[in-house]
Amino acid sequence: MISVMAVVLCLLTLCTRPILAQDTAAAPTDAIAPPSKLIAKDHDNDAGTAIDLEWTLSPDDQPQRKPRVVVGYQVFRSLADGMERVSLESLTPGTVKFTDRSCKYGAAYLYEVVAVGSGNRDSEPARLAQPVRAVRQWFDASRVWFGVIVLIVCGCVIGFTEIVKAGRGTHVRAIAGLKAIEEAAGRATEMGRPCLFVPGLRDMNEISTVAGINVLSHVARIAAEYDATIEVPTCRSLVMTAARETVQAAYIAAGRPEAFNDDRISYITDEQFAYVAWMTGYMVREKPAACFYMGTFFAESLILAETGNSIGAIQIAGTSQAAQLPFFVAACDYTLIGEELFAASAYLSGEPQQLGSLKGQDAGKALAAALLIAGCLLATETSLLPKTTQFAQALDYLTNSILR
Amino acid sequence: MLKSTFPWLIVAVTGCVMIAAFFVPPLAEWKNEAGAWFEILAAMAFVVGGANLFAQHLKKISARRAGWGYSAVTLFSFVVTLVVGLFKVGVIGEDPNYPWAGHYQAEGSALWWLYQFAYQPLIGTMFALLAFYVASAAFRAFRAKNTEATMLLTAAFIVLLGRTYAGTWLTSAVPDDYSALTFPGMTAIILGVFNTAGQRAIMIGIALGVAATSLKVLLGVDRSYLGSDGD
Amino acid sequence: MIDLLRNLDRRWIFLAMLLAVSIPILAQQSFPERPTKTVLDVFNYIEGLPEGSNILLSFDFGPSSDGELEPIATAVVRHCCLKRHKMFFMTLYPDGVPLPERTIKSVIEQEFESYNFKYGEDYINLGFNNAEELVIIVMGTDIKKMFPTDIEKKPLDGFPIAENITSLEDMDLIFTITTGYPGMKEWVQYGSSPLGVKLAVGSTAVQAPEAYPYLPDQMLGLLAAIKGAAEYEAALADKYPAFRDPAKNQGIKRMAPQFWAHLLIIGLIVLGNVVYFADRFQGARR
Amino acid sequence: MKRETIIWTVLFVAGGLFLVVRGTQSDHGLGRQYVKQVRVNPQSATDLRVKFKEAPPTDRQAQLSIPRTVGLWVAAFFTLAILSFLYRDNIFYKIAESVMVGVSAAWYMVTAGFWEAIIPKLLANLAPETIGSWALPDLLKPKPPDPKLLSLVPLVLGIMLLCRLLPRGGWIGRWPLAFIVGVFAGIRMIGFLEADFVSQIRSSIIPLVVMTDAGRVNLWASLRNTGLVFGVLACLAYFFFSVEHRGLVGRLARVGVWYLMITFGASFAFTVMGRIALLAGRITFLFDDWLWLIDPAGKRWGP
Repeated sequence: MISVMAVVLCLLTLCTRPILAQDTAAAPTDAIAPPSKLIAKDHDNDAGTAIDLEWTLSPDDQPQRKPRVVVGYQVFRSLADGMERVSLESLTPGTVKFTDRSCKYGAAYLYEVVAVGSGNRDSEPARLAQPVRAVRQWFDASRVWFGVIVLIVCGCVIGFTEIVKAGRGTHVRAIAGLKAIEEAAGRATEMGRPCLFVPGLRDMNEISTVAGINVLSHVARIAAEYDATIEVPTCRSLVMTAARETVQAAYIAAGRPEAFNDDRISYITDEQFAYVAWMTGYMVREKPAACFYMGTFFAESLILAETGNSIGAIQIAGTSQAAQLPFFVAACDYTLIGEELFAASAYLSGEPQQLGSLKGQDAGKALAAALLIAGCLLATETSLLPKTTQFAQALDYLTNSILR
Repeated sequence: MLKSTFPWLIVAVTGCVMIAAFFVPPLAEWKNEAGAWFEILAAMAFVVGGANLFAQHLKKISARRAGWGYSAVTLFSFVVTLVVGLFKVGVIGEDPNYPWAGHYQAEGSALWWLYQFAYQPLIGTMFALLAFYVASAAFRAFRAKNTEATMLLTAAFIVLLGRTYAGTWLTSAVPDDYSALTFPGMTAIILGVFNTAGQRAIMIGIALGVAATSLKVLLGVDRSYLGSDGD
Repeated sequence: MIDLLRNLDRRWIFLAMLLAVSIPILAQQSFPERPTKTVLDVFNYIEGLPEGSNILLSFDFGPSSDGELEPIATAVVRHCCLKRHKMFFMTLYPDGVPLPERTIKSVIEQEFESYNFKYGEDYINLGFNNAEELVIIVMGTDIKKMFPTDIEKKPLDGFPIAENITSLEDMDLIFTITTGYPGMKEWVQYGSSPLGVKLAVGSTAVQAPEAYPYLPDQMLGLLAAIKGAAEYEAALADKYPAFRDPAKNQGIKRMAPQFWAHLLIIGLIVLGNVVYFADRFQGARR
Repeated sequence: MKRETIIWTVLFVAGGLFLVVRGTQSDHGLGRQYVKQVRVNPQSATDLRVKFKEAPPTDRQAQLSIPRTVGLWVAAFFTLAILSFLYRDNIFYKIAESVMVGVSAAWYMVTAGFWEAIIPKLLANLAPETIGSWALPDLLKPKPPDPKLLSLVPLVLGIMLLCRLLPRGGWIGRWPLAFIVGVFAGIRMIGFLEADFVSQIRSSIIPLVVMTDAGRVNLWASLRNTGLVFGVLACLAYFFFSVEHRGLVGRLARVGVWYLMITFGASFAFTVMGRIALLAGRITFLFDDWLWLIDPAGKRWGP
């Protein structure tokens, strides 16, 4: 089928060419000069599915000539044997580059670029002399430096974990909100009221939800030890599944597996505000003594925190959503700001390998600060001494290669 | 072994493949495939959530626990929405040969009605409650108790004024050379310098927190979400 | 007096807020607007693009943020219509599916009826895909992989508008109207940042401060909520006098309740501090 | 009767009277919705089915739509029911809350779950011909695609997830959970480090002293840049976990907290704006679409 079409196409081209030629012969001044020097290269750092094309503009493609003689370029592609010729893309005048991202790996292609004139007059095509093949790279060389940064950050986390495990440098500063968790669970027990734990609005594909669930495991354990009830409404089925596993494991670890009740960890609805409506209703009716908000929160943060405030609950919040932090800061007793949420589980566990990861994070911040200071000094030098090219080069390498 | 250790192996292997996919172009495709799978998994998880919702409310109704009437309302609206949505009640498809091919939410269908006249006003109004809570929080929580609170308060004050006509009007007498001293000008400085610096530091911190937490997940240091080995 | 304020029932504050918003709406008041740089950057870019440029409009919000974002969508789609750009609508929010439809109906089909835009040629609604940011990641290399069909499940290849489109890089502008996740941040992370495609954002007010760090490298400009919409409407009215009609400028109109409610909140902050300092003063005297 | 009850009774009666008077005594009455009939396939000679489309009352073919008018009043009721929570928890709010939970949970199952994912992305991959001839006729054009057996993997994982519903063997549901957490731990680690860590450092690399084209120091821009870079460093210092906030670090961290507080203040103020817009939207709905007190967009015959 395709080959028949190709033959028809070829015939059509053969038929139309002479007519065009006659036209141009009749009015030679109207002929459009073709683009030239068409080069094709493999596109770097991909899976072998793209080819870069470059050419020199048609001499008739001049922006100052009005009306414009060349209104664009058209790229054609065929297999090395000339079959399966397809029109790829119409490009605007002045374009000298194009990346064909629809190649099949392993196939050899021929390309043509035609300058398109007004009234559908096309120039002769610029053709490729040799067929070109896309090559597959097994490593994305443009991401080497990024890989190094990933290795440094991960290496620091692992390295410091080992150091702390060996018993050195276990000191970390206190975070007020985390100390308050135990107190809050204790108060709930005294008052005979439940604790509410909200693991946020997002699914298990979000790391802050995972961090929230990790905190839940500690809160649930404290609650189990104090014999306080813990209620975990979720807005994703998968989070409910994970939360049930977590709380059950915490009850087992606290030695009270019989006290675990599945029904307390329930799925409400996926819809943000319906979920919130349920929770505010729950809060004013059941009046939990302690509310924990740990995970990703959006606009509902203030509804939750204000309702919690109006019923006099102790509230501890932690979120990675910078936009919601002001509301938690304004209406909750304690707020874990950004990174502190991810650190919370390590703090609460008190295990050396977890505390080590905190030191690793600190090393990452030190790296960020060092890069930032070095970069700013280079940028300042470049600004002060515009004639000294070494600084500009170093700055360029830092921003465009290392921090690409 | 199958209950806790094997799942962790799945975590470690899939996670490492995804990291590798970023650096190895031929693997990049896998990232897309895994994403498509997540989509399907999340869709199937709805059944787990829905079944839980159904069971919880049914239990409450049959035990005649306090507020069981509202549970009945929830259950009723849940089942009605589910039925009209799954059976495309009131949907008129373009092609009469394919009555099931119409859009599930075409104008005039039952699901469309529920969306338009129940879902949307309910959600929208719930969200609008925030306007009231913002006002009460402003009154109660924004007090100049210490330096930090004063900073928060002042910044909020300036931006509030700077983002309305009132701010423009109050400082309209300030000459253009000193535009930084107008409320919109100060708002721009707060946003451009202080807010940008704060946001960037928070973002850098969160990125590190995410990286460390992901790493702990991959290494199996913290796997409470997978439960314990005893079922 | 101070005693009264100290024990003020918050429901009085609620009532004050209700009145501050309702009365200007009933009175249909409005104030003049002047576009600021972040809005003008977007306006001038869309204005400067050649006719028929490809613009991806991603409505990444649900009905909950509709009150804030709908005027942005209307203003920008209007501008695209005036410039006869090719518009690709999509959404990453499951409950946002009807929203592009509504804007298409009210702006492209009704307001610009005389322009005779054709579905599939001048604009298309790709619909919804629930793979969240993966939609963006995959669209970076292959749009049709994420959206093989339009919203009615008709193959994209059958539409002329989709002929020259493979990846996000073929878009002259991505305009996302966003409220949270997935939205602005994901479009920056996986769209504009790695690919270098121009990205403009219409955001809810709460997201706006998060957007500033991305300006101007990773993001062309920003329309922040109603204020952004009002400024865009003002920019549009400056250039096209037909849009000075107040009935068309919902954003500008909605700024009046904003104005009074802001004053109320400022007043409440002041009042709260009066109570606080009065208490401290009394405490010091005792 | 308690004073509160009396006040509320009076308010309800007054509101009801207002609706009755406005509905019967004014020229145009209260909220109604109009539709007009259109052919489903205007070109077809055989397919004579019709459907209804929303139309402005000014349209000559417009006719009153009972279901949509009822819907409008239901929507108004729900709007007021939610607002009533501000006074206190009450029966109307509880009804609205219950409806909201039920409708939205089912809504997500139907749309994001069934019609948008399971049908087109799972079943259509596994059995394209069957699904095509049932609900997705365009899938069959020009010819049905080959089944993609790779989609069996998520199907199996999904079935494992459903094992949670069984009385025993629920632990098998941990496998798909592990798959999701693993995949996204990998993707997020790279994504956040690239876009938030590296990119934000790069964006913050700016000259601390800015020169004008004339070779003079631009004091204003220099101050801005220095303030910005210093702020980032100070806030980073605040986040350090392993160093006690004392001495130099302590002072730096304190400045960092100030920066953070200003950031939060600005965010708060910004948000105020958005929240008011939302309320304005709902109130406009009540005044405009329901009570027909105002007509800002000129879509009817005016107030």
